[in-house]
Amino acid sequence: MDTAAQLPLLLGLAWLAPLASFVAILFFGPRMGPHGRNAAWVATAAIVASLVLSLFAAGAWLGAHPVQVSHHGSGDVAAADTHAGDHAVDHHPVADSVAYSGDWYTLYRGGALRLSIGWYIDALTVLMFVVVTFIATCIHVYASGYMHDELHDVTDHEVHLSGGGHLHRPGRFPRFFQALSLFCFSMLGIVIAGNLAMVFIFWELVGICSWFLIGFYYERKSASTAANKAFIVNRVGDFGMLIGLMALWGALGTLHFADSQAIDGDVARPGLFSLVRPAAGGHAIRVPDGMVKFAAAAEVAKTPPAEVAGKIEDWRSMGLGRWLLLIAGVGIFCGCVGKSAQFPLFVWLPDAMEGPTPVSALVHSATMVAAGVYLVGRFYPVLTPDVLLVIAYVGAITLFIAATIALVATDIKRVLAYSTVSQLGYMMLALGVGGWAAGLFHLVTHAFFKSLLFLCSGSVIHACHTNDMRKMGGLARVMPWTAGTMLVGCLAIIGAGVPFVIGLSGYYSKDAILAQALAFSRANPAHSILFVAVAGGAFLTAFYMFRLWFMTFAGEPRDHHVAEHAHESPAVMVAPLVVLAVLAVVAGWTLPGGFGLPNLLEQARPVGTAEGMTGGFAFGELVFPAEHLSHEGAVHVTATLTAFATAAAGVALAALMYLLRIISPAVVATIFKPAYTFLAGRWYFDELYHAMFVVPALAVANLASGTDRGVIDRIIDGLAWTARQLAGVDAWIDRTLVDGLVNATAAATWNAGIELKKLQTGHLRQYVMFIVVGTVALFVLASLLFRTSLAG
Amino acid sequence: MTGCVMLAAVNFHTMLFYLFAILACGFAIGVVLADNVVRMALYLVFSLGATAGLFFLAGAEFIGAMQLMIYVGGTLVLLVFGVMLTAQAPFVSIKTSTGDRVLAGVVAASLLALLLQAALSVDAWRRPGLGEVGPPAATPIGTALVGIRVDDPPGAPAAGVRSGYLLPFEIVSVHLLVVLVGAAYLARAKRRRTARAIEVAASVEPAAEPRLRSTGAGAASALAQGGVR
Amino acid sequence: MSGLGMYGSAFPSPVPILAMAGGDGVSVAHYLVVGAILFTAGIVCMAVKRNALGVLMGIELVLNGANVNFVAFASPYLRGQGAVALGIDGQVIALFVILLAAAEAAVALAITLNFYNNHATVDVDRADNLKG
Amino acid sequence: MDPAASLTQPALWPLTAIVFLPALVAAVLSLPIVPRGRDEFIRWTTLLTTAVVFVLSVWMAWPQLFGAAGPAQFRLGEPGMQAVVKLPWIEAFGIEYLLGVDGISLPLVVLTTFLSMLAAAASWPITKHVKAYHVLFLLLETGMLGVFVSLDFFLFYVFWEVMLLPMYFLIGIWGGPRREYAAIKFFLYTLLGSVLMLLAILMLYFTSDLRQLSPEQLLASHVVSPALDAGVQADAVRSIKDARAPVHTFNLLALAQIGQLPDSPFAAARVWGMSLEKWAFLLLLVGFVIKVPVVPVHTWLPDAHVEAPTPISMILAGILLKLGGYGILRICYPVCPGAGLDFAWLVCGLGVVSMVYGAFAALAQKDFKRMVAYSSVSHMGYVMLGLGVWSAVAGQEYRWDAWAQGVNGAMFQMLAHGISSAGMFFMVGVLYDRVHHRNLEEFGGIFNRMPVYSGLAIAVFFAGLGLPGLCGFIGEVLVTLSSWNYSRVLAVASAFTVILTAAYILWAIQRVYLGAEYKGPHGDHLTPITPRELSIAAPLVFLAILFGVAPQILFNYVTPTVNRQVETLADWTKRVHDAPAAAPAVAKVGADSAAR
Repeated sequence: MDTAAQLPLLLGLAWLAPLASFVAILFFGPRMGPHGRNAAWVATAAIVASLVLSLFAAGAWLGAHPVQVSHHGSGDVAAADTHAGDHAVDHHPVADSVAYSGDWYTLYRGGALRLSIGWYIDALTVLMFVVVTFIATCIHVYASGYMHDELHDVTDHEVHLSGGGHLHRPGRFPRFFQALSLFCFSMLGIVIAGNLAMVFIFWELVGICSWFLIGFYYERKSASTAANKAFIVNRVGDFGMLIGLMALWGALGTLHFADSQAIDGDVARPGLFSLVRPAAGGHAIRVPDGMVKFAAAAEVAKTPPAEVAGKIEDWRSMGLGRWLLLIAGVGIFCGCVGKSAQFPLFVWLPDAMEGPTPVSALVHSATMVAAGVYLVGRFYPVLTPDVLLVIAYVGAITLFIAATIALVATDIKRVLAYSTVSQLGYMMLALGVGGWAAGLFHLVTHAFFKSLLFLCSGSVIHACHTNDMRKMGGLARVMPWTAGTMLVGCLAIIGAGVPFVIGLSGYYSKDAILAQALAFSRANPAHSILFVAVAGGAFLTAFYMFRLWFMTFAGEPRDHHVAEHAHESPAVMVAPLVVLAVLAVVAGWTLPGGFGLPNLLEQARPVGTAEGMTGGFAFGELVFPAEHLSHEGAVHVTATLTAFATAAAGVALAALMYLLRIISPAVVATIFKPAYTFLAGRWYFDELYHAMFVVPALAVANLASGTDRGVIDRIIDGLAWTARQLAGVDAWIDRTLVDGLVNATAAATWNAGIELKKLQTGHLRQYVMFIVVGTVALFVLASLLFRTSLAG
Repeated sequence: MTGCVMLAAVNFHTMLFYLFAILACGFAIGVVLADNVVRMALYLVFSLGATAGLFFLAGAEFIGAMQLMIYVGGTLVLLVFGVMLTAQAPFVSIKTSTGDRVLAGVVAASLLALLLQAALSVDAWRRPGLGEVGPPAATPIGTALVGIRVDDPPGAPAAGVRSGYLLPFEIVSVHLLVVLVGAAYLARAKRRRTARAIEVAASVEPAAEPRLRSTGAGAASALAQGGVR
Repeated sequence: MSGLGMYGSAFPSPVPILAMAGGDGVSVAHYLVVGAILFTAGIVCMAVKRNALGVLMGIELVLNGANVNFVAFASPYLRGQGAVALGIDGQVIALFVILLAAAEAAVALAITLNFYNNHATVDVDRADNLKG
Repeated sequence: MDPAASLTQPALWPLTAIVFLPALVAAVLSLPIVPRGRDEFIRWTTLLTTAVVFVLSVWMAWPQLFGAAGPAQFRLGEPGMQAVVKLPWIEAFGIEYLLGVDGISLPLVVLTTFLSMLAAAASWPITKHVKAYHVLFLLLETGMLGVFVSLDFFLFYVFWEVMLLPMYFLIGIWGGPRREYAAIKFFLYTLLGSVLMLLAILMLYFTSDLRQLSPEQLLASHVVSPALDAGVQADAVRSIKDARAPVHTFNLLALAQIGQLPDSPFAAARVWGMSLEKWAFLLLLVGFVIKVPVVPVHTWLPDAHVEAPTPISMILAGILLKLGGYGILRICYPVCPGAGLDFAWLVCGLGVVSMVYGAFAALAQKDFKRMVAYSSVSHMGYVMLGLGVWSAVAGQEYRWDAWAQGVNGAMFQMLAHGISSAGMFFMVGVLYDRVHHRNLEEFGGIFNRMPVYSGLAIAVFFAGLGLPGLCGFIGEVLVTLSSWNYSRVLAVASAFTVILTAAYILWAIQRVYLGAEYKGPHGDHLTPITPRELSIAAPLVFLAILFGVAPQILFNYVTPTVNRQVETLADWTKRVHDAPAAAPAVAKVGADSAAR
């Protein structure tokens, strides 16, 4: 079986295995052992199967496409140099970025339009499969320990019933794994998706899984509200995404990434990538014909059909359609903003920590929220310079805001949540400044260390039964494994390492981002703020991560009640920590021989993005330096040193404040009270949105409802009332005039009868008189009138 | 001059006619003027008898005979019986008010004027006839009554299409029978109410009358309400 | 009316009725005059008599007056030359009338007796039960 | 047509049985031989009848399930009218008993029979005047089915009215506290629509002239039955062509053919300065959109729904609302294509306004059922939008596939909404039967009390939310995607609705199902779902998932017909509407025909 046929099969099975688990647990969950204990095994088995299949797929991939030694390895400056030379002539041979695509089945087909479920598999897909299934496996194992409370009846201390006391409910262990399986299925669906429509489908599905998981403790109002908030805010992003989809679909008639094969009697059609970056133009980005025609509809209408094709170039050069492409890119990015919790839609992610900690680790740090980044990476060929700049700035703003909030957060999971937001901002920024590989590299490494951090925090919460860091402290003694692995995570996230020698995974990915940001800033001095943001973000990251670690594990216990009950977590929870810690260390390494994530990613690099890009019309001329250039000495060294310096500074400051307590945090907070309050209030985004969107929306809703009742119904009722009044008038006319006339006639007849009755005297003699008089009168009348003789 | 004319015109037939005419008219007026019912009956007999004479003069001997037999002989006997049966003192003569009489007189006068005018307005009617009395007409009448016409009916279209009076005759016969039966039924002796009983009934009756009236008024008001509804 | 005027101018006479009847024998008109008088007398009789039997007698008079007319029209002797008499048709009708009068008299008498039995009177003015 | 031959039409008895069996049973039930007290018997009879009708319709739609396909059964993939039944009815006016199904009507017929069956099963809690209720219910089913299968405009109208009256009584007698108000409102609204529709029917009838059609068109539109011998056909065609006076028709197919002629008499005739085509279109549109309903003629819907008993709400939302969309698709556009093109903005605009307005209004509701009712307004807005973009023309490119996508999406949305809204109303009804209130603020914690029910309910509500994998998604996304080519503003507005939809549905779910404890009265009545209720809810959920995962099941039926109709009309646009050279000629011919 060749790779093209093998990979969809393997990955497809890997994708569907969690679905099978979901269905099984849905129907048989409560019957799986006591309290559904075995549901964990079913789900874990499924995800392990996925992992194994993904690994097989990875093996098949690597067998067919071995990672080349001399690519732009992150640490290999010389190799990058030598490679840079031949780039001018070498237009990246097709083999360089292999992708397999195809459709499994069609949802809708009408004419040339087709919506289908299909696959698009390249190195990135395979990598993401491995990463997602691996982390998911770890978290499944972890969760089977963490969620053991749900195996028996639970008393939820956070829910206060109206009658006093706390909620007592049966556990729902299977339901957790059911949702987790569905989530894995959906997430893998996004990864394998062969077209944007399928992405959108699974996009929504992960959203609803997230809703289920955040709202797992749905008895808590905060949890269900957070779940709703997450979904609705995501829908705001999807609103933009839909617009992007419409812009693409309306103009191009396809949402497939790659060219589609001729199936079902349908002809082969170019996909989005080759439409936007046609091979004929050296894979340079340009506005596709469809969009040009769409934008030039007025012109097209005036042009004879035969001449349209010839004029497209003219219209393109006039800039027609580029706005459409911009809208498409920004629209799709809006979806990513929602899903990846970027500014301005990041408000849902901290609240999403209402879910169980394994969920936070898997869904809200490592995978689902990374889906936005993944999609930007996947969709990268279609993004124009302007869109990339938007992405970069959104990322920068996000990373700064989130990091500042994380500085003052005291809930251990919220710190990590804001850290996640911030790191996602990093990735977005990296992608936005042209660092395709850097951004996705960071996505992978971040997935490892962030899930590790979350699991560690879960371990801590599990031990302390509180999220509040102010009640912790000194836990390193009772929880050495947790403390150690968490330290590894913290070091990884701040990008610790020995400059130019070796480092944790974060060291490599963050370095790459800094380097690219620096290169971009140098190429576009107007946007050098981006590099400042990255560097400052690195400092802040280091500070708040070590603030967290010091507050939690170092020093003396602040709350003895908490400290006394603290204990190391069971092995089933610690084992995943260790595994993830190892990966958090080594994930960034490039083995001798070139095998490593960066080079693997390079295989998936979209054609045409390696050379860098210039262009842009909305925000001025932009220059995106080729990513491999950032590995050149000048940039690289500066970036690495900056990263090291900022991280070190951050750690040092944290140590001064929280470990050595030379600087009192309280004093600092007092000095910068307005700033502190502002940050502790999380920049008041929730309040702002509530006032800006929720309140007006409800007001409009009430207005609409009120219009129905107060205006439309009143008009209708008024009409009905008018009709009734008219009917009343009519009835009055009937009664008084018509009936009156009738009655008057009747009365007249009656009265006449009464009067004539008097003639009916009953006196025979009078009757005789009447007869005679009548006869005489008749004769007289007849003779008068007819003037004839009476007889004859 | 006038007297001469009259005298010249007088012959036996004419004289008899005038005699009977005056008798008939006179006794008829007598019936009108008489107050006593017995006298009225007597005058009526005379009047009818005189009329029978007129019939004879007109050549309708059979009718005249019938007039005498049936009317004078039958009907009046009946009337006289009636007079006798009811001829208790208060009822023998019931006075009519003068006003009624005057009114009746005026009306009757106008009616008479009308009739006379009609009788005299046709020229042909004033032409005297042959003045001869033909053979008795009893035979043709008799045959006509059994369906055979031996005379020439006026305006008969052709010989052979002659219809008699068999059917009317039969109808009249049956009619008479029915009448007799009916008369017998009506006049049969029922529970005889005394004057006392009648007084009681009369005192009760007014009580019933208002009820009837009110029912009528009720119906009227119901009708009016129905109209309103 | 016109006939009357015309005739009056042709035959001036101080006794109009006799003059109208003509001098040369009895004509239909004479009989008609008698019938009219009888008829009118009957009518007046019906109109003024309060005694039910008197009314009945008035009816007889009326019928009789009518009969006179029928007989007169039936008689071929009373008509002028060329005039067509009713012949026995008139006589037969008169006969029927007589019969009817007899029947009517019988029934009327029965009614009267009944009335008398019920009301102890024969005063038709008391017979106002059918008053409207 | 030879009467003997006409009675042997293969589809005569199946189609007639589908339509009239309920009425027949209703007639029998209404006889005094059925004692009034035997409620169980009446209920079972009704359920059995609806089930038989459902099986019959499935037999027609899915012959493979029953073995080889007969001539009366539906042949998948053929776009044209199938199983046509043609009998003369009122010959003086050319009114016929003309029935038939195609890819547009057949799925709706099956939906109707299916939902009627479920609604009959959901009628068990009805205890008042059981006999009368079921008689009216069956009559209602006949009316609905008749509307979907009749191809004669007059017959269509008759069924349309037949449907109206039982509904009035079903709401007005078995409804809630304000039932009379709601019933009269419903009746007046729809009656207004009916009257306008009748006006349009007569306008079209008296303007139509069959002589303008070619023999092929006469055959295609079943004016002359294609089943006849060639000779008889020729005679029939000749008798029409040789007629001295215009030959009017109520035949919908023929009216569509006439309406699409280059010298369409509808377009030529003018009434008060506007073409008769436009008048007819507007009148019909008003009649249909009242049924859909769209803002601002929608206010009967919340009241009717809130007051109607649960099964009637299911029918009302699941089927009755579809009649409007069906009418627009089947009648408005094919018969009055020019007006459809000119008034596309109106249809689309009404659709989008309904979507947004309905969603906002749903957000504000405190009454559970009222919220669901407003969600229907919002969802049916998608149908209107999808039908409206039909007329979109991009430049000189007649991209019929983009239009077809909208129409297919609208059709799918109708069917999906039939499933999901019926399900939603049923789910509300299940709660109402237990606690006798619908105040959203007084629920909560139902999930813990009734887990199976809540799971199904949430699935159904998610289908309404348009979640992928459930039936609501496909229609919405197809319609939304297709709207971009027509109007960017409307497209954005329609995309915006997804936020509101999520908001009001999730908020409702949170308030009703989630939470710690039940806040309202009669909490002890919250018993788990009964097997009867489960047997109603489960098929709905199953179908919601099935159609969401495998929409082709429906598209296999819908797409061929819709695509051909759209292609025809796209061709019409190119050929007639936008042909600049032909325009004066058309006007001239039109004037001539009008003069004739």
